[in-house]
Order: sequence, then structure tokens, then C-alpha cells
Amino acid sequence: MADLGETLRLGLLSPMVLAFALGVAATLLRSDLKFPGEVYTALSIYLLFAIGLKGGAELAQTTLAQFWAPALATLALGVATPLWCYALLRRLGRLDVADAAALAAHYGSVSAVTFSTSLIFLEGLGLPYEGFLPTLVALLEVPAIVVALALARRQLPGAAGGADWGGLLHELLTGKSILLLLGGLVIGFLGGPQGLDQVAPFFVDPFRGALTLFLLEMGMVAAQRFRDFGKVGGFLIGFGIAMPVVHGALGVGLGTLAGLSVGGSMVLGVLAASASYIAAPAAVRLALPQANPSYYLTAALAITFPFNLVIGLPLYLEMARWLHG
Amino acid sequence: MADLGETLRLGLLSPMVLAFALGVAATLLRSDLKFPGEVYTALSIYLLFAIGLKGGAELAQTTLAQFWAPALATLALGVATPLWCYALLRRLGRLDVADAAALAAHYGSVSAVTFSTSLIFLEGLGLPYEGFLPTLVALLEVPAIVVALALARRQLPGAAGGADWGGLLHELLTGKSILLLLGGLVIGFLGGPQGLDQVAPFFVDPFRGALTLFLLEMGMVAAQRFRDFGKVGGFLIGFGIAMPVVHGALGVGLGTLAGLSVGGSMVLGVLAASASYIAAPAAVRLALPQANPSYYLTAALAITFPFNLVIGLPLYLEMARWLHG
Amino acid sequence: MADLGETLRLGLLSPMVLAFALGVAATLLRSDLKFPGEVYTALSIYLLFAIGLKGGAELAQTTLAQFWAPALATLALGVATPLWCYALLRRLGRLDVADAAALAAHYGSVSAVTFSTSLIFLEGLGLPYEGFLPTLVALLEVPAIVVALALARRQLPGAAGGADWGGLLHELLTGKSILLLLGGLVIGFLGGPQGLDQVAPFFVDPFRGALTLFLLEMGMVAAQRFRDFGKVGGFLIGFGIAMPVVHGALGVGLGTLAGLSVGGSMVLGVLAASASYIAAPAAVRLALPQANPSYYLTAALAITFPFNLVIGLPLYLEMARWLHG
Amino acid sequence: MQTVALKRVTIIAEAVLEERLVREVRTLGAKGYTLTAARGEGSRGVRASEWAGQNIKLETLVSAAVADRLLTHLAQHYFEHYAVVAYVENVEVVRGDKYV
Amino acid sequence: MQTVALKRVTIIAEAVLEERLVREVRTLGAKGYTLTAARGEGSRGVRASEWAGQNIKLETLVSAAVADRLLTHLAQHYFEHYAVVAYVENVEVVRGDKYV
Amino acid sequence: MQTVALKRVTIIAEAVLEERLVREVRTLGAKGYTLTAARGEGSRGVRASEWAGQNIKLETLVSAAVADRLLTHLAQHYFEHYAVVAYVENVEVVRGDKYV
Ligand SMILES: Nc1ncnc2c1ncn2[C@@H]1O[C@H](COP(=O)(O)O)[C@@H](O)[C@H]1O
Ligand SMILES: Nc1ncnc2c1ncn2[C@@H]1O[C@H](COP(=O)(O)O)[C@@H](O)[C@H]1O
Ligand SMILES: Nc1ncnc2c1ncn2[C@@H]1O[C@H](COP(=O)(O)O)[C@@H](O)[C@H]1O
Ligand code: NA
Ligand code: NA
Ligand code: NA
Repeated sequence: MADLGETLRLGLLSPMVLAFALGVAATLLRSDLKFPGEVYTALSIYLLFAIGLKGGAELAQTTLAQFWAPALATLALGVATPLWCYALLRRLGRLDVADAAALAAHYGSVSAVTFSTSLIFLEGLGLPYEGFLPTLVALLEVPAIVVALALARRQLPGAAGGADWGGLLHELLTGKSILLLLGGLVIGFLGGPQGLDQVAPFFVDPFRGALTLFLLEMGMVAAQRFRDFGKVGGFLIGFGIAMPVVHGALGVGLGTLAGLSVGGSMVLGVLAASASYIAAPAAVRLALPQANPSYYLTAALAITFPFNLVIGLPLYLEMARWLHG
Repeated sequence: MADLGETLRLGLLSPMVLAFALGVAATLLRSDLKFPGEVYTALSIYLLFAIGLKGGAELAQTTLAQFWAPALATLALGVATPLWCYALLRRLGRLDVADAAALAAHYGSVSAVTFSTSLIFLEGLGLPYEGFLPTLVALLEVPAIVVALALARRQLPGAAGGADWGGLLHELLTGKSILLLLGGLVIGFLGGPQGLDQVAPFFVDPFRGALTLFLLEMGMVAAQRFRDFGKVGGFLIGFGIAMPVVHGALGVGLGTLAGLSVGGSMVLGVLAASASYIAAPAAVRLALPQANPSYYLTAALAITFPFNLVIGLPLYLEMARWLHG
Repeated sequence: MADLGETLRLGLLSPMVLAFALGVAATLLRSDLKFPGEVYTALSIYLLFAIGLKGGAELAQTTLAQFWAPALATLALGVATPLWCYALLRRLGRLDVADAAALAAHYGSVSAVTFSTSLIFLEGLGLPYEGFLPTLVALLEVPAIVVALALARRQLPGAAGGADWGGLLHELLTGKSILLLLGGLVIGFLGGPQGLDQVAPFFVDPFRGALTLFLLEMGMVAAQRFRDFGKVGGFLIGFGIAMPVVHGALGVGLGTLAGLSVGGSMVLGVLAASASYIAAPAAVRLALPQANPSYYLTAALAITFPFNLVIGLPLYLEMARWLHG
Repeated sequence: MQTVALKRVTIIAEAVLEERLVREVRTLGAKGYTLTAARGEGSRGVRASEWAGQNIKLETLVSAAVADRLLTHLAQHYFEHYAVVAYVENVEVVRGDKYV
Repeated sequence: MQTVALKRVTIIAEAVLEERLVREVRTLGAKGYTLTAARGEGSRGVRASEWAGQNIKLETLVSAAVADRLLTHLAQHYFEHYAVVAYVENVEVVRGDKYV
Repeated sequence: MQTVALKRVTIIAEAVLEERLVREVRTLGAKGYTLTAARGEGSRGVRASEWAGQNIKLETLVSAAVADRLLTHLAQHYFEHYAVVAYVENVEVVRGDKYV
């Protein structure tokens, strides 16, 4: 347990977590600090593409034998988690169809930033992890959104405003976040480690610093959602904390079964536990406009994201250590 | 020839070329990925200034004896190539005066991005090149534009809308692309290798990665021009492919005569073969508004640029190898 | 004195100073080079946060015994310098209350960019300095602005337009420049050298290059102020040169008394000598709108900043060397 | 200077709607449009994540008939669920026949 | 399409004034506002440092009464010392009752 | 609140024209102008490379006489070859005498 204390300290005092806290402070103190939207977009493009590139170069060294079981586990999570999220939110939470489906889409999908922070967390502890994990992020991003929107469509057949299925799938699969992640993966894969070496001083070495700056901005955005806590209500706050713990445990368990290392199992837990706030909000806003963004953005961004960052990472790691004996 | 296969593979699978392809794919798939204009501008400023800085620091170690012949060859190319481009486009292509002069300006001038990619290509193969080559980019950028616009002025004496010669020359010589390139050269020259060392972790090491991101955006812009292929017609498509091959051969030949190494001769070929899409379009739009931008932008950006990137680089290298025995 | 020659050369030919000169040239030549405002903002955020981070990590290794005397000296400078600046500007300069107080706020506060350049200058000479110096920047930034505005309030009790004191202090202490600097200090302090190591390839190694680009932009902004030299008049031009020399000598002297090294004493001189153009202009514009921005912006940005960059840095270093025997 | 009296329709909307609005504005008869980036607050303050951008301001010069069609379309398809504001002004356009 | 006649007040001002203007516009009765980034030149060319941003353009749809109140406020508090321009136009707003 | 009736001339143009337009607008009698960045599509979709920026929207408050002069100038020098749109509106400007 001395180990756990050190783990917690290392997580809490990492520049990334502290930068997030600074962003929160900036908003709560009503500072005039503002990130231009263009800088936010540029950082997002950089981070997603860099995650993909690095993952692709490592994928080039992965055998299919190592890869298939974790990939299957990830896809299973992507299909199953939105289903029970939806049921739970409808029954226990008494949310209407659109709001429940919207939240299910977010919690079934994945947060690339939480994922990246978890890798850096592991590196800080000197724990190894499988190089193909970024590929799992790409696998987990879309299915849950499709499943959740399909659920909503079935329940709300006459609802106006949404795009047709073809347009929707197109938008999801060519959305900037999947395009950059997958594109990076393919480029990294084709170029291999040599290709990555060429661009490492831009896409690999400064990655953590760029992520730190991004988290500063995310802290500001998240804190702007805090005032919506009242609207969101106690149930959703509980959901935003309990769901990641359950999904995290499940992900860690499945990862262990699928033969992942301690680090890899923990990261699959993080993927399952994290909620999307890049791909899902855009898709849901277009396809389910009747859902209230205050619910899904506040839960994903202002509750689950900080929870995972501060408590989730060490927690899922302890779970993985415990399961691996 | 096994060597050539490897060369081709290395060129095609470099992160830069693949990023360009990803950008093309993003546009063709109608992805919502967009680079904010400010990011594009910032990357351009960075790239041009960095090219200059590095070239300047190397120029500080160059003797005039090495430099004068390649410089003269470059200037000769800058004056001569627009002349025959113009004649060809008028006679064979039956273009009107403005369109022919506009294209001549673009093909006589140079693309700094193609140039940079060729240096990285050589580095990937472990081939050396002369350090003063960026200086040649600065030398080649302006003359062709002046020559081509002078041609048009002579043929269209009464044409309205254009700025006067003084204003035009001023705009060309203080245009951002020349200013950054030349400014960087001077700063790099004065500071020498020590000065460059200070800023290398910003301007040298991450350069390839930044170029990769820029090429992703260029792929998107180029692909937006693809729909203009119809307007442009078969002659211009042929011109956009044949001209770089001819100019490339000429550049490689002159470079060899001027005493450049295999790498340096290849790069002079690249300079001659590449078409401008930074300095020339702005100058031409202002001075020759009657010329149709669909022609010159599509030819330079959507035909010649990708051709040089994928086929031109290995081709000019083979030419240089062959000429150097 | 051979040493001084070398010092001057090294300072003048550093990429930072040359980039500033290039920016000035770009504006004077009426180049169309323009930095998007978003890039300027992004660079400012990066620089301030990076200064803080690095300072914080070093502060973690500083004892209170080393720190208290320089901190006290810095605070004393922050309170005293605006007082005599104000008196001098009123009596000798015959400026009205608002203009005198505005200038006093600027010259009592500090320029983070001048500070950073001075550290790089010392590093170029291989001279050591105390790691906690960035903390002094944070200490010196606010007090002078408060003192100067308080002076103005006392003299102009009925003046309209200004915010109330509470709002003003809030704006100063949560202003982006203090927030980023202090936030970076705290994060660097809590994370310690290990935390800094994680993000060094983003916040430490490329810092000089980023500063170089920022100085290019500052050169353009400063040169836009040159046309206001006429309005500003001979007295203010003299003030903008003489004041930094006096403050610089004072800062070097106090630093020496406070036990700082040669490098550290020189930097305290730089802090005292530099005039703010980030925090002060925004605060003064809001709280003292009747003051003419042509005066304070031109003096701080177009006179004192370049003076310090080119002449001040070697001068204060010679002072420090002389005082330290 | 001879000008043509036209309508300028301004639509302020969440940025996620950009592609859809542009497509529909053209379909409903506008010959062109101009977009600027905007921020703002209204009664809901709804926005689909920073990443999707903030608001857009779309302006289009159209005939009175097209303006009416546009507003009717917006009222039917957007006003219920999306953060959208729309208004019309009279403008005198040079070479105005190009836009009808 | 049924619309309501309202006033559109446009305020062009130095960026440092953003927070203050937004607060006051709401206090004086506007139900919302839209901001865009702008640059410009006028008779003074006064601007508090690049870092503070350039100009902002604030537009708000309001009733005639609120428009008048806004302009009076601006005239009293800003015109003397700040670089501020303000003007009013007539617009026809869809769902215009939302803004009064 | 007392206002002066003026014209607001809006010019949407390719970004390469910025310097030239600003110079000419001032020469023809405008006392100031405001610029915003814009994107758009029209009948030609002509633009001189991304690097040169996209469109600009230039707005200037002027007297009716200056407005007319501006539009005539634009029609003569720009409409044939450049992607330029221009229109005029009536506005009520506070402190409007500053602009004539
Ligand atoms: N009264 C108003 N005046 C100007 N813009 C407004 C107004 N109300 C709303 N807006 C704009 O419309 C967007 C959506 O408003 P709403 O649907 O009321 O939340 C806001 O973000 C503002 O940009
Ligand atoms: N005549 C005008 N037309 C349009 N905008 C103007 C005009 N005059 C001033 N402005 C804008 O108002 C700001 C401040 O103007 P001023 O107070 O005259 O310096 C300028 O930066 C312009 O953005
Ligand atoms: N009907 C229109 N309404 C609003 N803006 C337009 C319209 N037509 C053209 N524009 C703008 O004017 C620019 C040039 O148009 P054009 O010359 O028709 O290609 C476009 O990029 C648009 O920003
Ligand atoms: Na998840
Ligand atoms: Na060429
Ligand atoms: Na000072």
C-alpha cells in the first residue's frame, strides 16, 4: 500500500492533472484567460494524429495472435456498454429516450485524452503496456454511438430533425476524430518505426507537454459546466462516478482475460471507463437534437473526466494489479 | 535497380507523402476535418523561416567559390523557364496572354515545400547535399514572376486593374514568403551554427513533423482543386506533368555542370521542376486578375505538386545519379 | 574589455535580437507579413506558462534562506519605482496625472520577454544564475500597477469610467499573465524536477525558438509604434532610455546586496529596468482610460524594450560584474 | 450608382450545423453565402463541445421570395431543438441581379 | 413567414472592454448577444496592446426601448475615452418575441 | 438618444485585396473601417491560394455621397475580374457626425 500512496502522489502531481486543475481555477476565479478556438482545434488535431502515428508504428510490430483477443473484447465493450447504460438511465434515472440514448453514446465511446494520460501515468511508474493500444481507441470510438442512436431511433420513429442513417454513419466514420486517429494509425503502420523516428521530435517527444496545455484548456471548459450541476441532478452525478468504476472493472477484467499485461489491462479499463467528448457530442447533437446537451456534456466532461483523471487511473491500476496477482 | 525500388518505397511511405494522401482522402470523403486558416498561416511562417535559418547557418560555412556557379545556374533558370513556358502555352496550348503568363510565373518560380521534402528524402537515403541550397530557393522565387508579368504587360498594354510596376516589385520583394526566407537566411548567417544550435529544438528537430502536418492540409487544399480538372482540360494536365520532368532534367544537368554533388544536383532539379503556390498566386492575382486562377492553382497544386512528391523526387535523383556516373 | 566586445557581439547576433530586427524591418518595408492574433495569443500563453513551470521546478530546490532577501528587494522595487517615476513625469515631464500614473505603472512592472531573453543571454555566456528568478517576475508584476493606479485615484477622485478597486485588483490578480506565470510556478513546484522532465521537450527545449518567433512579431508591433515618436516627444524618449539605466543599476545593486550571483544580480537589474507591455497596458486601459496609450505603449514597447534588448543586457551585466569585483 | 433592393438573411447557429445549413441555403435558392466565426449567449447557451467549434454567422443576399422560404425552412426544422437565430434586413446591392 | 420588427445594435470596441460590455448589455435588457473578432482603424487607432486582442464587434437584437437605453449608456460611459462605435438598424426577426 | 442617419457599406472580397481596398476606401472619403475574416461561396469560388487568406468583410460607415463614390469605384475597378460583393444599408449612428 506504500506503493499505492506513491502511485496516487505521482498521478495527482503530474503536470497534466495540475494543468487541468489550473484551468478549473482560472474559470472559477473568472480569469480573462481564454484559448482561441483555433488553438484548441490545432491541439486536438495534433493529439489525435500523434496518438494514431505512434500506435500505428507499434502495430507494425504486433502479431495478429496478440491482437485479436483484446480487439474482440474492445468491440464487445463498444456494443454492450451503451445497452445497459441506456436501460439504467431509463429505468433508474427516469430520463427520456433522447437523453438516455445520448448519455449511452457518450459512455460507451471513449476519451482519447483520458487514454493518453493513462499511458503517461504508466510510463511515469515504469510499467510496460502493449504498443497496439491506440488501435483499440479507434475500435471503441464509433460502435457505441451507432448502437445508442439506433436505440433512440427505434423508440422515436417519428422524431424530426435528425439526419438519415447513411448520412449519420458517413459523418461518424469521416468525422475528424476518427479520420485523424485512423489516418495516423495507417501512416504510422506503413512508415513503421523508421517513419516514426523522422517525425518523433514533433509528434512523440513534445506530446506530453502539448497534452498538458490541452488539459489546461479542458479544465476551463469543464469548469464552465460546473454551474450546470444543479440542472443535472444527483442521479446523473452518481451515474458519472459509478459508471466509470463499473466499466473500468469490466475493462480491466476483460483485458486480463484477453491476455493483456497489467498495464494493458488497466488501459482497457480506462477505455471502458472514459466517456467521449469529441466524437459523441457532435454526432449526438446532429442526430438527437432533442437531447439536452447540459446532461451529456456535464456528465462526461465535468464529472467523469476529472474523476477518471484523479481517482480512476490509480484505481484501475490497482484493479489490474490485483487481478494479475 | 533494387536500389530504385527501395528509393521509391522510402519516398512513398514517408510520413510526409502519406499525410498528403490522408489530406486528399479527407476531402474526397467529405470529412469535416478543417485546419483553421490561422494554423495554416502559422505553419507557413514557421516552415519558411526555419528553411531560411538552417540555410543561413550553413551558408556561413560556404565559400564563394562553391556558391557562384550554382547561384548563376539558378538565376538563369529563373529567367529562362518562364520564357519558354509562356511560348509553349500560347502556341501549343492556345491559352490567352494572361493565362499563359500566369502559368509561366508559377512554373518558373519554386515551391519551398517540395524543396524541403526533397532534402528529407535525401536524408532518408543518407545522401549528402550542399548546405547552401536554401539560398537557391530564395534566388529562384522572384525572377520568374517578374519575367512572366513583364511579358503579360507588354502584350496587354491597356489592361486595367493591375498595380504599377513599382508597387508590384515592392509587393514581391517584401512579400511574406521572401521576407521570411531571406530574413531567416540573414539571421542564420549572422548567428552562425552557434546561433542555430540555440533554436534547433524548435526550428530544426521538429521541422519534419511540422512539414507532415502542413502536407496533410495541403492534401486537403489540393483535392479541393480536383473538381476543376474538367475546366482545366487535357493540355494543362499534360503540361503539369511534362514540364516538371523537362525542368527537372535541366536543373539536374545544370547542377551537375555547376559542380554540385548528386544530392545537390537532384535538388536543383527539384527547384526547377516545382511550381510556386505561395508567392506566385498572390502576385499574379493582384497583377493579372484577368488570368483564371482555376488554371494556375489547379496545375501547380493539384497536378505538379503531387507528381513531384511521388514520382518526381525519385526520378530526379535517378537522373542525378546517372549524370554523375 | 575584449570580453565586453564578445558579450556585445553575442547579444546582438542572437537569433532573438535579430528576429526582433527582422520584425521591425518587415513593418518599415510595409511587408504583408502578419501574425494571426491567435498565434500571438498562443505564443504568449506558452511562454508565460513555460517560464513559470521552469521557475517552479527550480524553486522546489531553493531554501528560504536564499530566497527571502531577493524577494524583499524585488517587492521594494515594485513599490518604490512607480513612486519616483510618477513624481519625475509630473514635475520634469509636465505630464498630466493620468499619463504620468500610466507610465509609472508600466515602468514599475516587468517584461517577461525581456527577462527570458536575459536568461538566454547568460546561458550563452555560460554564466550561472539562481533558479528561482522567475518567481521574482511574478512578485514584481502586480505591485507597481496597484501603486500607480492608487496614485492616480487619489489625484483624480471624480474621474469616471474606471472600475472599482475590488474589480481592479481581481482583474490584476486573475489576469492571464499572472495566472499563467503563477499557475506554472505552482505546477512546476509541486511536480518538481521529475514533473518538469516529463514536459521538457515541449516547454523547455523549444523555448528559445518560440521566443524567437514571438520577438519577430514583437518587432512588427513595436515598429508600428515608431510613427508615434513625434506625438511622444523628446522627453518621453529620453525617459524611456534613462529610466531603465537608472532602474537597472538599482536592481543590480540591490541584487548584489541581497546576495545574488553576478548573473542573478544582472537579472534583477533587467527586471527593474524592463517595462511591462502585457499586464500593465490592459489594466491601465481599463482603469485609467483618460491616459493616452500612445505614450505608454510607445515608450514601453518601441523605446525601452529594444533598448534593453540591445544595450541594456550587456550593460547590466557589466554593472553586475563590476559590483561583484 | 445603380443598385438592386434585396434581402440580407442572417443566420446565427451552432457550428455543428454548418455543413447542413450551407447545403440547404443553396438548395432553397441562395446564389452564395458568407460565413464568419462568432461566439455568443442567448437563452440556452447550448453548444456541442468546444471541438465542434462555436457559433457561425451565415449571411446571404437573396430575393424577398427566397428569404421567406429560408426563414420558413429554419422555423420548421431548427427552431425547436437548435440554438438558431435568424433575421432579415433590406440592402441595396451593386450588381444585385447576380443574386436573384 | 411571420417576423417581428426589432432593432439590431452593433457595438465595435476595443477588446479589453469585452467582459464589461457583455455584462452591461445584459443588465440593460438584452436577452442575448453575438460577438465576432474584428480589426479596424478610425480616428484614433487606440488599442491596449496586441495581447489584449484587437477589436470586438458585439451585435444584439433588442426592442427599440432597450436599443435607446444601450446607446445612451454607451454615450455616457465610453465615448469620451474609449475607441467605441455604435449604430442601430431595423431588422425583421423570426421568433422575435424571444428577444423582447 | 440622438443619432445620425448614415450609410453602412459592406464589401466582401478576396483577402489579397485587403491592403488595396483599405487604402482606396480611405482615399475616397471614409473616416474609418472595420474588417472581419470571412469565408464564402458565390458564383465563381475564386481565391488566390489559402496562404493569401480567405475572404475579408470590410464595413465602413459613411455619408450617402461617399457610399455612392465607393460603389462606383468598386464597380469600375473590381467587379470584372475579382470576387467582390458590395451592398449598402441605412444605419443610425451615435456620434454620427464623426464619420462625415
Ligand atoms: N438577442 C440576441 N441578439 C444577438 N444574438 C443573439 C441573441 N440571442 C441569441 N443570440 C445568438 O444566438 C445564439 C443562440 O441563442 P439561443 O438559442 O437563445 O441560446 C447565441 O449563442 C447568440 O450568438
Ligand atoms: N467610419 C467607420 N466605419 C466603420 N468602422 C469604424 C469607423 N470609424 C471607426 N470604426 C471602428 O471603430 C474603431 C475605433 O474607432 P476610433 O474610435 O475612431 O479610433 C476602429 O478600430 C474601427 O474598427
Ligand atoms: N448571394 C450572396 N450572399 C452573400 N455573400 C455572397 C453571395 N454571393 C457571393 N458572396 C460572397 O462573395 C464572395 C465572392 O463571390 P463570387 O464573386 O460570386 O464568387 C463569396 O466568397 C462570398 O463570400
Ligand atoms: Na467508455
Ligand atoms: Na520551377
Ligand atoms: Na520595471
